[in-house]
Amino acid sequence: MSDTDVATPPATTGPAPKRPPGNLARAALLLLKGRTVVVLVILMILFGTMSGEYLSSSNLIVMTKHVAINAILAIGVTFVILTGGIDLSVGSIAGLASMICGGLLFSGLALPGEGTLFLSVGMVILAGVLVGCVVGWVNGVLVTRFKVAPFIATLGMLYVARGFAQLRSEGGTFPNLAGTPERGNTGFHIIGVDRWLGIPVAVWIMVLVAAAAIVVTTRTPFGRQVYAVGGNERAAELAGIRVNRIKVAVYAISGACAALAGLLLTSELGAAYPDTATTYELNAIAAAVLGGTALSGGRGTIVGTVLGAFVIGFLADGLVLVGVSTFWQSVVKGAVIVFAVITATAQQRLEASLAERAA
Amino acid sequence: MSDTDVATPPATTGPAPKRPPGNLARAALLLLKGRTVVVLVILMILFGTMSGEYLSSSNLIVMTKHVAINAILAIGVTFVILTGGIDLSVGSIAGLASMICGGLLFSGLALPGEGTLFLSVGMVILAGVLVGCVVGWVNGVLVTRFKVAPFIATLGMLYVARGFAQLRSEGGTFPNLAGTPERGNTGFHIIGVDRWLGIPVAVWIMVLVAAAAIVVTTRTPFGRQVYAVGGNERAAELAGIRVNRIKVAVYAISGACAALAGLLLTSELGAAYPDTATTYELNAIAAAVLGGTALSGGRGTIVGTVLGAFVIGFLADGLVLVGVSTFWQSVVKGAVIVFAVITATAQQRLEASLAERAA
Amino acid sequence: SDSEGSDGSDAGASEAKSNLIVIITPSPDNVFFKAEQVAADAKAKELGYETLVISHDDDPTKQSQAIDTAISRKAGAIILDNAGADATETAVQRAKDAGVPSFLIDREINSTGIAVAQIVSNNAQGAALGGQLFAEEMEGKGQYAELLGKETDTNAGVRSKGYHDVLDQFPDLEMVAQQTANWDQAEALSKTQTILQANPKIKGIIAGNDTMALGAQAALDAAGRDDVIVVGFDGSPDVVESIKSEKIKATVLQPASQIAEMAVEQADSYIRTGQASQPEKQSVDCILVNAENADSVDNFAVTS
Amino acid sequence: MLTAEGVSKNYGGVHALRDVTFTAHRGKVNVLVGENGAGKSTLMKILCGAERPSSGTIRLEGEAVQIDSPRTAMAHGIGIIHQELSLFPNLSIAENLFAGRELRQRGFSDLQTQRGRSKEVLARLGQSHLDPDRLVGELPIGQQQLVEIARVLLEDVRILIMDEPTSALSNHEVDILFTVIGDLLADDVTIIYISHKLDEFRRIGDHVTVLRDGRLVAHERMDRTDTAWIVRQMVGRDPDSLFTRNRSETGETLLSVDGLTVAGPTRALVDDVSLQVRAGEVVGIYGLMGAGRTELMEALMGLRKTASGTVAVKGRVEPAGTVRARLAAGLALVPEDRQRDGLVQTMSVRDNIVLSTLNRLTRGGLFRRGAQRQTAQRKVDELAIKVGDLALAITSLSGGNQQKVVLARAMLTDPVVLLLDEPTRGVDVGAKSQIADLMAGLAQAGFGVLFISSELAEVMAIADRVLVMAAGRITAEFDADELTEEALVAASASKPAMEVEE
Ligand SMILES: Nc1ncnc2c1ncn2[C@@H]1O[C@H](COP(=O)(O)OP(=O)(O)OP(=O)(O)O)[C@@H](O)[C@H]1O
Ligand SMILES: Nc1ncnc2c1ncn2[C@@H]1O[C@H](COP(=O)(O)OP(=O)(O)OP(=O)(O)O)[C@@H](O)[C@H]1O
Ligand SMILES: O[C@@H]1[C@H](O)[C@H](O)CO[C@H]1O
Ligand SMILES: [Mg+2]
Ligand SMILES: [Mg+2]
Repeated sequence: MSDTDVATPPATTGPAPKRPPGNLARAALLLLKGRTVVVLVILMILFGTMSGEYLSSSNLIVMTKHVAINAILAIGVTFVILTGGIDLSVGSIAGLASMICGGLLFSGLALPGEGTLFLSVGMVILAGVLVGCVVGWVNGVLVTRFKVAPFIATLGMLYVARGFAQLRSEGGTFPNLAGTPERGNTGFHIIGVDRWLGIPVAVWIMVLVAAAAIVVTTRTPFGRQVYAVGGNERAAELAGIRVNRIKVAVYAISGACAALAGLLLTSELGAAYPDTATTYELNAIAAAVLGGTALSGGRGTIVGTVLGAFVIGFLADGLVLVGVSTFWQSVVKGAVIVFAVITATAQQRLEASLAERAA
Repeated sequence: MSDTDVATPPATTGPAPKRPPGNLARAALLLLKGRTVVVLVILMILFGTMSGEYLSSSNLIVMTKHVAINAILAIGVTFVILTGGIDLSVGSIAGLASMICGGLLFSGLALPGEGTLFLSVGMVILAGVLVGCVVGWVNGVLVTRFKVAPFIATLGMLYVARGFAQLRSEGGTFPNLAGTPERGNTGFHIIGVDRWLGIPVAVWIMVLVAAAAIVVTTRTPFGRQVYAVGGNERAAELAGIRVNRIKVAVYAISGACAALAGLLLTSELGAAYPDTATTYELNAIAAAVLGGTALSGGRGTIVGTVLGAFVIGFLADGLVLVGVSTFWQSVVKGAVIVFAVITATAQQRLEASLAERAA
Repeated sequence: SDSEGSDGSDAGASEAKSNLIVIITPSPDNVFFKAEQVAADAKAKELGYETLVISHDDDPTKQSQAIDTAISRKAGAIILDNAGADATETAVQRAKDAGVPSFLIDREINSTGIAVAQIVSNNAQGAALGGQLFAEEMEGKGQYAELLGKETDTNAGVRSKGYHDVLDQFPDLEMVAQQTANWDQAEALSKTQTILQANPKIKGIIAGNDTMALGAQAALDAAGRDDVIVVGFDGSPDVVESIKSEKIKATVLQPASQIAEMAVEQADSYIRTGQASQPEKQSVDCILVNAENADSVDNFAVTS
Repeated sequence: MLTAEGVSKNYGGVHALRDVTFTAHRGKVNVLVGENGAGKSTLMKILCGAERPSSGTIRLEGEAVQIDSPRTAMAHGIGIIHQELSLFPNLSIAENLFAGRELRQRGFSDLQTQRGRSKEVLARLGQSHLDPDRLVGELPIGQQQLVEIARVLLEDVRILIMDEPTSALSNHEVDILFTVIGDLLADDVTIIYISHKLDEFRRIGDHVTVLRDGRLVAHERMDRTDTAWIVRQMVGRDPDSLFTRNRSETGETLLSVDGLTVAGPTRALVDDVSLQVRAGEVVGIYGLMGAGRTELMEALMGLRKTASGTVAVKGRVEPAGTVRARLAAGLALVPEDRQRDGLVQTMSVRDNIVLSTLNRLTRGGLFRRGAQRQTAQRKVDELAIKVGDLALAITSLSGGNQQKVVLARAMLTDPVVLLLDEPTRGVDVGAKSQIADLMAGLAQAGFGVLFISSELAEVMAIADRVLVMAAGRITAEFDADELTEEALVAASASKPAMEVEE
């Protein structure tokens, strides 16, 4: 796909047309670089004027909570895309984790012989994230050891994980995850329902995940190696980077994030159903792309991805809030995605031509 | 993605390990090449023994009819994948076409001023396919002229087309497409419901589409150029092949096939609803991949794709028929997809080592 | 439940009177829900309210976010046809805590005291009617199949039970297949096709709702089987048409529009008085629709 | 007669061509020579519409023509055999030959005729045994190059460009090609012929044009020139003034390779190679393209599986054979193709330099503030890399400076022995001598240096000792004082080399 990817090196698109040198171009470039922010701001002003509530702190908080889920998914996916891969299975992984934890809380762990064991909420959450991690790891192994294209490997996993999610309850819902004191498994609602300092815990979690991801991608060797693998795998190999390890790692990270997102959803609903987060993978990938992550790998930032998630979320909620037919949502969303990528290409071209003039 | 793609040329995976020469390897290769058939046969034997009905002619016919829809979608998508692209929008295009035609048949075309115009069924179908063609063309333009990665361009279109499908009826269903004699628009049921020589018309249509596609891919310059573009785009450029035209064309073809499939679905159901064929794109891609089409482009056959569609369809129906929990379906499907690709890689390796010995 | 009502009222009263009613239903691609939306919307406007119509497509997550929106908009009331009993309660509770009262229609939830009202059609009584007529049409014997609705929807269970309370009394009626088609027309189509394969001798299909009945009928048409009795549930216009053209035998009409209007009226009085005018659990009887009275049916109501 | 007037071409920061005015005489063989990276291929790409010039005009028989795509070039009767094979591995030979101009019959492909014509043209190239239906991907690159040649023979071209058409051909195949060229000349076809093989192009050339560092430096009738003249024009000055020779004392043996063999598609790519590199020594490997030198380097670095043989650094055998292990053992490779194997194009200059040694720049798992910049800056100063801002994209640097960046990364791993594959390919003359100085400097600093070069003048000037490779084997070894061009050329073309791809 990379041939026509946003990251296409300008060289292959022939000599860039000469432009009048200087500030105008630079200004345009600046605008393009910050396009996600620009779009977000425009959205907020637009909807803000259309509906009084839109910018009310209470609504902003609610919208941010909705964003949190997709943002966490998208952050995980970003790691994968940065290496030049793709992860279509995150939605299903979220669903699987949701059902696993739902089961653990609702009906516990049937022990061989005597009775059933109920884990504490902390343990349950840990279990869920672990499951996501393992499923992601399997994706990674398929991609590296068995040389299956990421698209296929994770497409297969999309079906498999969803299937297991449904099998966990034969398609049913785990209705009540409140738990009971005597079972010592109360408090699952905390992560999805409760607030701390007036901000939903889910949002705090997103902030933590984002912060961690930012540090990892920008301040650690691992993060840099992720970019290197995506930028030029052969060069990475020659530079002594363990390419396969890096790849497996990013899929595991993506799986873990997906699971976490699934748990937040579940906690918010107070019930676990097998279709949790169906097709969320598309939203997550969309957010990453909107944020400027290139599917060809090597380019992109966590901050961008989070902004992308905000654009998608604030757009959707805004349209609902002002009572625009919800059907326009998908139209607008699709248009915005494509538009964002087109501007990304524009940016690349502009940068290239500026570089050329600089030389 | 191509780095780990099934089509990775053996050269880059390092010199293939030496194996004891000879027939065993060749036999294995033969088996691998025919794997889709092999899997299909195994499935039929398996389910045949489990349920008497499975291999009854009537059941085979029904299953084949189910296959027809996905096969037609997959054939279109195969063209795109052969050029190294991807089309995620086929499901939505099918839905859009369904709603357009549903509207034309149910409420007709509101003319400026006097009354509404009702087109004949033939015209309606033509209109639907045309719409698909145009939407596909837009995909192609985004990919070629605006250099948007196929994954993104068609992801955006996935949302946009679906949105318009819903907007066409504000989410509602066009319940009755029978038409009336006085309106001269009866007979839409023919393509989806009726039979000819005991075989559903839908199946005949699939056969026609497949035949046409086979001829085009194997016997026309255009077809070979599609393979050329997917095999080595730069070289195609240098060989004077109009790469962009080819690309636009394949997306248009894919769109047209998608629309056709959508109409068959609609005719069979006797009603048009906006969610027609949601997520079918995944099934279509899966079928192509199962049939041995490489996502990196240049490798694959229509026959393979059709076989892939048969495997997926016969598997799903079989599981239902023998009363296996439907949830196992997704698990098995996912596993089969991944497995198929792993064997594809195995085939490539084997071929390489054989070629090496031949030389 | 009164005490519950007044609880809500304190919360409600503490807010400035809101002029917004939020209507949340499953996807309008099922006419039944379209009718609910239209009726509720019209009634609310008639009573001078501003409305916001959202469909959750039977996705509890979407529903939860829609309810968040209602809360943000400080809605006076929520009219809700929910996305599954179990996955709904938390969200409705959240609305209540925020002082936004919910009026459930069509589908119940398992606990009381969270919503101000739960107005549903009498599914048990309706199912009895449908089952009775199905048994008669089948002449008390032969193979039949049942298409179940969404497991997460209490109506699915209630109706199935209602059917069987009648049908199981006929020893010669044999159910050879029972599959869920999730209220979905397309799914009903393919499920019926496979059922027909496994059981060619089938004489009747009884469906939990009308969209599934239509799907089943489509499958029968495709298979050229005009000898199979189909009975649905809802009384949707499309099925009524089908009955007139002697395809589907009968359906059980739910007064969808009426229920929606009732909910809006009660919401209105609650907003004004801060009091629940009716007990929480309310049910409206259903009416059997077949060839006899099909002509007098219009938009989920019998205009005799 | 074809003329390119005042043609210039920039790639990002790289000036591939600077105001070149080139003339190809009608019905003659116009030879174009120049060192690697001189701009030959770029000029040809412009003539055949594969690239558009940044400025300049092209004239056919006097009048200016707009060649903006391969199609228009073909329309003007210009055909080209590209240096880097541009074939479709997934298609058959016949389909490759007719790709883009398939024969039609009532709209359908006329596969029958295509096969027939393919067999003819293959026979013309002495490949009658090749089945036109075979997949090109299965052919050894020697035969792939012949397919590439056959492609143009099928068009009726008036101007035929051949960019290093013989790089993977055996001498026998080369002879066949030359007879074909003879026929073409008889039909008044103009030929532009690019090659690095002096003996070869002196055999058939009528005119010779020399490019250096993107500029046209000489144009002459072949019979008015001699080898020395051509080499002088190519290199620009007397080789020895250009390159500083390493004069340092040689010490202990740092790298010793014993019986190294790499299996290959057709034959061993590296065939039982043994060699030593001592401290303070600069060892060159000379050979024709396809000799297996890159494979040797890649095997040393752990990039290729070795069938047999041992690699010992500082007397300790390194068994693991992974890139990391070899890096740790003290080897570092600067690859031949920096775009493909060296640079991470999406990264900045700084990030490219420190890529191999990230873990040294951390405290508590996180990068130390400024550590990367300081480290990178130190190397930039040390190697005099021309770059304004370390944060600039690597692609904005010129070829030579890009090469130095890769070198800087390698040196940061504190190697004992540096492996340099064509370190001066595609860099301008100035940068060349700088890189040569660096190599000498490294030797003085006690490193061992093993480098590949295809340029006679260069190896002869820089290396203390030269190993010659042909067809995967080491066919000769010379000390600097006993070196002669003739000896080198002879050894590189020795018997095995002729067997390549046969
Ligand atoms: N696509 C490209 N992007 C950036 N730089 C390029 C590109 N193609 C060529 N160059 C640079 O342009 C210069 C000339 O390259 P060119 O291939 O024309 O040299 P050449 O004379 O053909 O060398 P050789 O003898 O190795 O083929 C080199 O410095 C090369 O690095
Ligand atoms: N992809 C390939 N498939 C088959 N044979 C190959 C391939 N690449 C190289 N070879 C063969 O392997 C041998 C070594 O090739 P290579 O060009 O790397 O040698 P080299 O001496 O490094 O050439 P150069 O000096 O141009 O780097 C040659 O016989 C070549 O034909
Ligand atoms: O009662 C409604 C209708 O039957 C609808 O058709 C499906 O959902 C049920 O809850
Ligand atoms: Mg060249
Ligand atoms: Mg080499």
